[in-house]
Amino acid sequence: ACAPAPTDSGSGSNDSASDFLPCIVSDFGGFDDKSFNQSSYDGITAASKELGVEFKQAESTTEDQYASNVSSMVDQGCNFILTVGFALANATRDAAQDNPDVDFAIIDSAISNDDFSPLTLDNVKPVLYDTAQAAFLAGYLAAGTTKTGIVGTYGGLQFPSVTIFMDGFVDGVAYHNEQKGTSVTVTGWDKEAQTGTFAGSFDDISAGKTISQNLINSGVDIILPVAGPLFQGTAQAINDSGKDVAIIGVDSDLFETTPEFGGLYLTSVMKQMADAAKQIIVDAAGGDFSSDPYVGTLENEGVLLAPLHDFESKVDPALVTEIDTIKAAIISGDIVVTSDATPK
Amino acid sequence: MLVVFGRDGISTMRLSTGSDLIQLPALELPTRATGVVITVLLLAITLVSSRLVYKRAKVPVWLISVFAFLLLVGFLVWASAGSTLPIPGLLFGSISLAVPLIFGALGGVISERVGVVNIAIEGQLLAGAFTSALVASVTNQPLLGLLAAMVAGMAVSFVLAAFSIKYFVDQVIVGVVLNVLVIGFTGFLYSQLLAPNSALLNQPPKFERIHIPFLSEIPIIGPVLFRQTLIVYLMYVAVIAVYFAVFHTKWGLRLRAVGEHPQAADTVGINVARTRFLNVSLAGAIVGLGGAYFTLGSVGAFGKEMTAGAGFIALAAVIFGRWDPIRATLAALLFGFASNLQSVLSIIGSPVPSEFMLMLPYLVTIFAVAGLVGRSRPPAASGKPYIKS
Amino acid sequence: MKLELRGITKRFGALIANDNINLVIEPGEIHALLGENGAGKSTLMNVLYGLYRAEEGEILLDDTAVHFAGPGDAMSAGIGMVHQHFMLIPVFTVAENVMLGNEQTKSGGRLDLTAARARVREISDRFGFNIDPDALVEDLPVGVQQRVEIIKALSRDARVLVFDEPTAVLTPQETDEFMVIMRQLKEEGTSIVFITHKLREVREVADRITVIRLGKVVGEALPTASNEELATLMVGRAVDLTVDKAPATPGKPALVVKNLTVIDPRGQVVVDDVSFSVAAGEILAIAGVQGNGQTELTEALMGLQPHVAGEIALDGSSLRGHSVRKVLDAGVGFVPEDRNVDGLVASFSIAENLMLDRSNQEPFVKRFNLQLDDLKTFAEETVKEFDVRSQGIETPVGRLSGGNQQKVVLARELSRPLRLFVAAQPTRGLDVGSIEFVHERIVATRDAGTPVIVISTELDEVAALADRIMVMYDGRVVGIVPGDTPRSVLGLMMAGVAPTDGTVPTDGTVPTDGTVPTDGTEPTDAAPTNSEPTASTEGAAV
Amino acid sequence: MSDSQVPATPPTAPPSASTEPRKSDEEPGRWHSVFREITTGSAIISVLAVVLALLVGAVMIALTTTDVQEAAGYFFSRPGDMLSAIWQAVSGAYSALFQGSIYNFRRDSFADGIKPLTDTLTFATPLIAAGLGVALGFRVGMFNIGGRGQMLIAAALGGWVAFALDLPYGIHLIAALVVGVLGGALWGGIVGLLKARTGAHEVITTIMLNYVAFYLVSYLLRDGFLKTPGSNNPKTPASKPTAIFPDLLGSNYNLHLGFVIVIAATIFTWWLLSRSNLGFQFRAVGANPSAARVAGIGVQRIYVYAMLISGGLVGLAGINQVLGTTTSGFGATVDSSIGFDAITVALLGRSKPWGVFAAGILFGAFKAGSFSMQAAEGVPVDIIVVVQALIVLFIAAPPLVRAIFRLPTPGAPTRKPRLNVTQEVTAK
Ligand SMILES: Nc1ncnc2c1ncn2[C@@H]1O[C@H](COP(=O)(O)OP(=O)(O)OP(=O)(O)O)[C@@H](O)[C@H]1O
Ligand SMILES: Nc1ncnc2c1ncn2[C@@H]1O[C@H](COP(=O)(O)OP(=O)(O)OP(=O)(O)O)[C@@H](O)[C@H]1O
Ligand SMILES: [Mg+2]
Ligand SMILES: [Mg+2]
Repeated sequence: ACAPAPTDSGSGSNDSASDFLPCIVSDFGGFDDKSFNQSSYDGITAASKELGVEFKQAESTTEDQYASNVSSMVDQGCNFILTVGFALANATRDAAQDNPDVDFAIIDSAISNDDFSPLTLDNVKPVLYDTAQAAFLAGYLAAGTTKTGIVGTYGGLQFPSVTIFMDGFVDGVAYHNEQKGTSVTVTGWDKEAQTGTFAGSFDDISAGKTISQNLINSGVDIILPVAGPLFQGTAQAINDSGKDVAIIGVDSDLFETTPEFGGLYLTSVMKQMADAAKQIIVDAAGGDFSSDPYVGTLENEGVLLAPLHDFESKVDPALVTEIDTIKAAIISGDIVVTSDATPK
Repeated sequence: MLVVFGRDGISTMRLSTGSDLIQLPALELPTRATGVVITVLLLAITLVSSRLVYKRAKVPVWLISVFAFLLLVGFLVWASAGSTLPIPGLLFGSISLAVPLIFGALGGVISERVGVVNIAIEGQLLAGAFTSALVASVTNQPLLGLLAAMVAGMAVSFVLAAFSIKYFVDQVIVGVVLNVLVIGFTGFLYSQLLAPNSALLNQPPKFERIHIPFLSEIPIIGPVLFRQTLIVYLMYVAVIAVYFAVFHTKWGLRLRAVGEHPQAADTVGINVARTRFLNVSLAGAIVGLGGAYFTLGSVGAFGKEMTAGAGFIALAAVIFGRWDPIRATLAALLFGFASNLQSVLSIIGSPVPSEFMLMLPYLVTIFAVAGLVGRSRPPAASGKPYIKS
Repeated sequence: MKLELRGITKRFGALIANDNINLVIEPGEIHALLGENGAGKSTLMNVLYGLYRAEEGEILLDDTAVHFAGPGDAMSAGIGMVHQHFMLIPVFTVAENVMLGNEQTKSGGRLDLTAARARVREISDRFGFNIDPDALVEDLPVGVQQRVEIIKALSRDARVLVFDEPTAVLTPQETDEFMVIMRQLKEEGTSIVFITHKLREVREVADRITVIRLGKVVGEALPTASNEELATLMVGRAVDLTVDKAPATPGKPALVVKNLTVIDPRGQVVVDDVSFSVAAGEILAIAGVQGNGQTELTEALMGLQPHVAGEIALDGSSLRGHSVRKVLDAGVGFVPEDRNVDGLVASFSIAENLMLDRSNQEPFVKRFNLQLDDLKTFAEETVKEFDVRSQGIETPVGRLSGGNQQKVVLARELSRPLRLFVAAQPTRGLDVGSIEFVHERIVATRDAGTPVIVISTELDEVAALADRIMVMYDGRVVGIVPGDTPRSVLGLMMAGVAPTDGTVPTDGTVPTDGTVPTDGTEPTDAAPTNSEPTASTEGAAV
Repeated sequence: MSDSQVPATPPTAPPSASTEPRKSDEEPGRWHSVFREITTGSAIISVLAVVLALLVGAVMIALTTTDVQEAAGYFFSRPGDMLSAIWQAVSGAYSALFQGSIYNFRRDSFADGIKPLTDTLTFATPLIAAGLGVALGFRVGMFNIGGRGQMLIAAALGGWVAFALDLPYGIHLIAALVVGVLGGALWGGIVGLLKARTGAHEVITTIMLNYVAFYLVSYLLRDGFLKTPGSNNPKTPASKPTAIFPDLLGSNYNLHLGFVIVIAATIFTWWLLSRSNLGFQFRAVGANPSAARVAGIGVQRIYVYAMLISGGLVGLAGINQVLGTTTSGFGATVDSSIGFDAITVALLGRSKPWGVFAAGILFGAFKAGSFSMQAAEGVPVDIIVVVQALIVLFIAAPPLVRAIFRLPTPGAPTRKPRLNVTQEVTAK
């Protein structure tokens, strides 16, 4: 508390860009959900730092707040509003229609009319991810790495943005079985029947732990938790079990974001939301906003597999090469990864 | 039912974990045959008890228990047709899920027994979880975290006590509001303080598992009960201590007297307000321990609203357990078991949609309360302020 | 020990409950406190016991001033109190209740229940109580609970004992035994303050009498004073202590009960094959020690008991198995035994309580709407008629005194057309003035041609009201005898001894059918003899 | 209470209303008691309670604002900076609260400026409806924590009518409304039935049924009749325009017919509780079930009726969301935790219909104001939650507020305290 007081002149920073005001509205989970809200928030933070502008934020805690949060952002004079999650699609659409001079981008969703027909608006950019592609690679990697021959996954709630990971993962494992004649099984998700194991929430970390314990008990040695912060429960379950079990993270590279469990991450299935969000905002500030949907794929590196980090030495380099080949095949369209949940 | 929907195959029950000294062979049961046997037994019991009911005699509790047990075994065998059910894992997970519920329920029992309705269990758990994570991270001492959790639970209780005992505010109001308040405060501090500095403030050291010599080698129950963390052992102690104290000590006698008939307690020289104050605070401390379990015993970091309604389930366990520490513990265990069972079943592959599996523990509780417990009588003065002239 | 209260003044808000009261209790005396409901007796005693703190005045024990911060202090100074409303924990055992606040513990802080049991047995033997220390208090009859209270006080070696209306819930035998105990205590040197509304008891046992009215001492009296003198002193006006009652003119049997058996939720037979009938215009009193099936009998009549066998017919149509609603609609008026629990909703206003059992029909309800204006008019008239003293019909009944609360119940039941009136313990805890009023109303109901059943454990009341008396013991009818049967016979019957040598009919179940009791002048004789289809002969044997 | 000094006045009398929130003696003398509350300073207490809570909120706001934190860094060299930073943060936040919930001075016309007030009423609508349901339960002696489940079922069933059926204007709306209310009633009725039949405690069953409803609706959204054809998102289609509550003040304002319906519901609940015979029986059962039974009231049946109506009112909140607020399709969290907020609203309104109405509007104002507070000043939502909770707490404890502001305790207590509010031992 004894630091010298700043001089007044510097406080305004560069006024040139300051009439651009980017804003963000979260889904519930909030900006520290260690998941897509947080990634998007990181994106807008990075963008505003680069642009040297302030930004405004609103967290939604309940479903009836979406519309008001978005419209109060409009009231605040935001020029660009980033909304996070499919749940905000209609709120975004309505606000966009009422305020044609404000630009919007929505993470993980397209927008549609009330009769579900797809809708494009000049001032809304949907940001979508074909996550199954990256999850496919993760599945292949897991199948090639597992020692017990059983890999597992579970979700928070059965949402498409969750099951798309699980679908890709299952297909990747199946592809490995097909190619290598292995018989690795996936516990926790049945792609055909679309049934599986879910924690029932995205906050109950201990539920994540319990499920993971049960997965480990049934012989699983690689787990893909698709449930926001619940992966922390998985990590604890692994530590408690004393067994050699690995986690595959989702959304961001968990090795970077939650380093305390570093040794457990085989890899992460990343959706590069922060990068995308940042880029879109910077573009918008420069007057280059476009409403064309952005679809993150392996090709444009919107989705990708994180580095192996600590597992580098433990994974067969041949497997890594195969994965690169598969990646190329997916990009070229030789392998088509499908999921009911793939954005259309 | 089991016969009708009989599934063919072998149901395997794994009874030992890999690290047990005494390895029990896995139990392999032919699904259909076991189903038939159990159904016959169940029918027999039903017949016997309906005759008893007809004769206006009471159906003995053990018979009901045997019935419930057989039903459960039958269900497990049916559900695990063609796959393996790890029994120790199933039970271990049940306990893990039940630990915070049990602490919560114990606190609830004490508080209601002394005449103060404790709707604020959820808040006490959450406060305990938050504080223990923070303190243990900063000091790097899980024990201090535990202590801090007790203090935090007590602090919440203290507000409950002060408002309801000193200012005669409706206890339900205070409880409900306290939950909201704690959710708000911890959420606020989490996003302002813990999340930005998580390496420093939200990485508490966890308690290690302690294997108790000999006991932990008992088949089935050893790995389940005696390879736990300190908090779980504390829970065993707490259950027994609370039971003993409530029913066999001077403290408990006075506590119950105040909760049943405060004026009568007053007339024999017991200070009603003080007794309530102390015990409500104590209850908060116990619930706080349950909160610490989330962060120091189970998942190792605080997360927003991480108690996810456990306090309300604990409240249900208090009522379900008829304000008795042992019964409330059993109720919490039943809930833990049902929750874990659904997760195990969904993992070994259940054809039922996940949402219906997730409903299971709640439906089980409703059936248990409606079918087995029925009407229960709370402590007579619970929820009522005592106003002296 | 000598006890002196000097200038005690206690206010509740604006109300002065005790106004400069002076009272001296000499060592080893029984000092009776008399006063009508709300006079301030209990308040004074609560001040003495440290439960209330007086605004003014002081308490002296053996001429030294003492300060009690709470009952604990009073107890350790040697004061014990048996409260008007029992201060027992229903779900505790006798031993636990007795030891509460005064616990002995063994190693490890365990309660020493053995010592407590021994203590209970010791005291209970001393007075011949015969109490099981391990019985749950809620399972005990009130009379026994009363003894538990006494044991509780004595177990702490009280040298001044306050009894606040201990006899209100006791049977005559129990009352007599209680007086013996009081004398015994007095012999042992204990000073006793005895509060009661029953003048007979006062004159029998008290050494001195102080009368309180409206919070002030209005006089002292000696036990030799007459009932009338005491009553006048208490109430401030002359009270008619005997009920003016013309001989009954019974009509046809209106209520006919045959072979009624009631099984309680625990599976016990609590009313066992009971048969009797009540004629229009007569009062049948059902006497008996509390807990011998009278309560369940009335509940069975009202449709409040689930397992009932036998027949109940009112004016020829069956009532058995009907809901309470239907029984009430059939014209049965009911004054329950415990007005606080079953009779009144304390937080409701007088007016609302007056319509409580007519909550679904005219005149107070029309097409789901409460008719508040009608209710208001009705309530104002009724309150005037029944002399309910209050600040208005909107006063919550919880704020009325016991006597006025009872009047509200009576007013409600008697202000609709009745074909049967059942009143259980209609004057429990009331002062003489209120009793007089209640009795008058019951007799007036009879005289209007309504059959009346009065359940009472109070022999004075039974004697004052009954045209015929049915005595119950252990769920059965011991006998049905004329209204003027001597107390001694009734007392024996209440202990289960059936009357012998023809003083009463052994098949007295249906006396109106003309079986002539041999005991002279029963009003029942005048009953017409044609109405009883079957003369039942069972039911009277013990 | 242990000093031997004799106090001149009896120990503080509890304010009658706060110790007896479920008592029934208010209706006839309502205006009288309103008058009395104002004259004895109850209204002042409420105002002060709000002030107190806002003060605590102010401290939290000050702590979180970066400007303040920065200024604290050089507090000793220039303390004024910090103070002014605090002042700016706090006054900014609260003026945003005001402008978001009552009147926005920055707008040009009155018509625009008053929009926040209409938003307040819009947000208050479901809170009032659900609060009435919970309050009704309280009056019958039942604690309905099942608002979440009842709202969800109401929204699911009524919502289905609203998006799946094609019906003419008016009829469609009424059908959806009725089905929604019936859905809530059904879910509440189960609780009543279980209590009446088996004695199962409603606290347990309502909590459990919340979860059951949540998972049920989640399933239906994913794979059942609530699923949007052609979309994978667990969200229903939008309600058809024929079923949507018309706007009350034109399309510029969000306020819709739901508010009028809720006023009607408040009147209905008031009528039910204090003017109808069923309500009379409700109150009797709530205050003394055994006396009610002896007076011929079917207590078990009353439990069922009460939960049906309570659930129906909460269901009204649920269907209001679907037809009025989130008309473009809803998910499994459409209840927006209103079921829980309703408990606080009911308690703050002392379980009286118009009290609930007022409390609902207060909470609606907080909700409406919180958006601009968050958006304009970056005040974390949690602070608003804390402030709300504190207000309730302080309003419920007038002696505390008096003590803090050193107000005199009101003269002679209007109602004498009972020695013991607990029941007396029943002699039997
Ligand atoms: N706790 C209390 N609060 C307010 N007023 C009270 C309280 N207790 C008693 N009173 C008032 O004090 C007066 C005296 O009551 P008290 O109970 O002492 O009467 P009592 O003489 O014992 O009557 P009873 O014969 O009916 O027992 C009554 O008028 C009553 O209204
Ligand atoms: N909250 C209250 N406000 C005002 N007066 C009260 C209150 N509670 C009790 N009283 C008064 O206290 C007095 C004593 O109460 P209590 O319950 O002992 O009645 P009681 O007259 O003794 O009845 P009973 O003789 O039937 O036992 C009553 O006269 C009643 O008016
Ligand atoms: Mg008295
Ligand atoms: Mg009395």
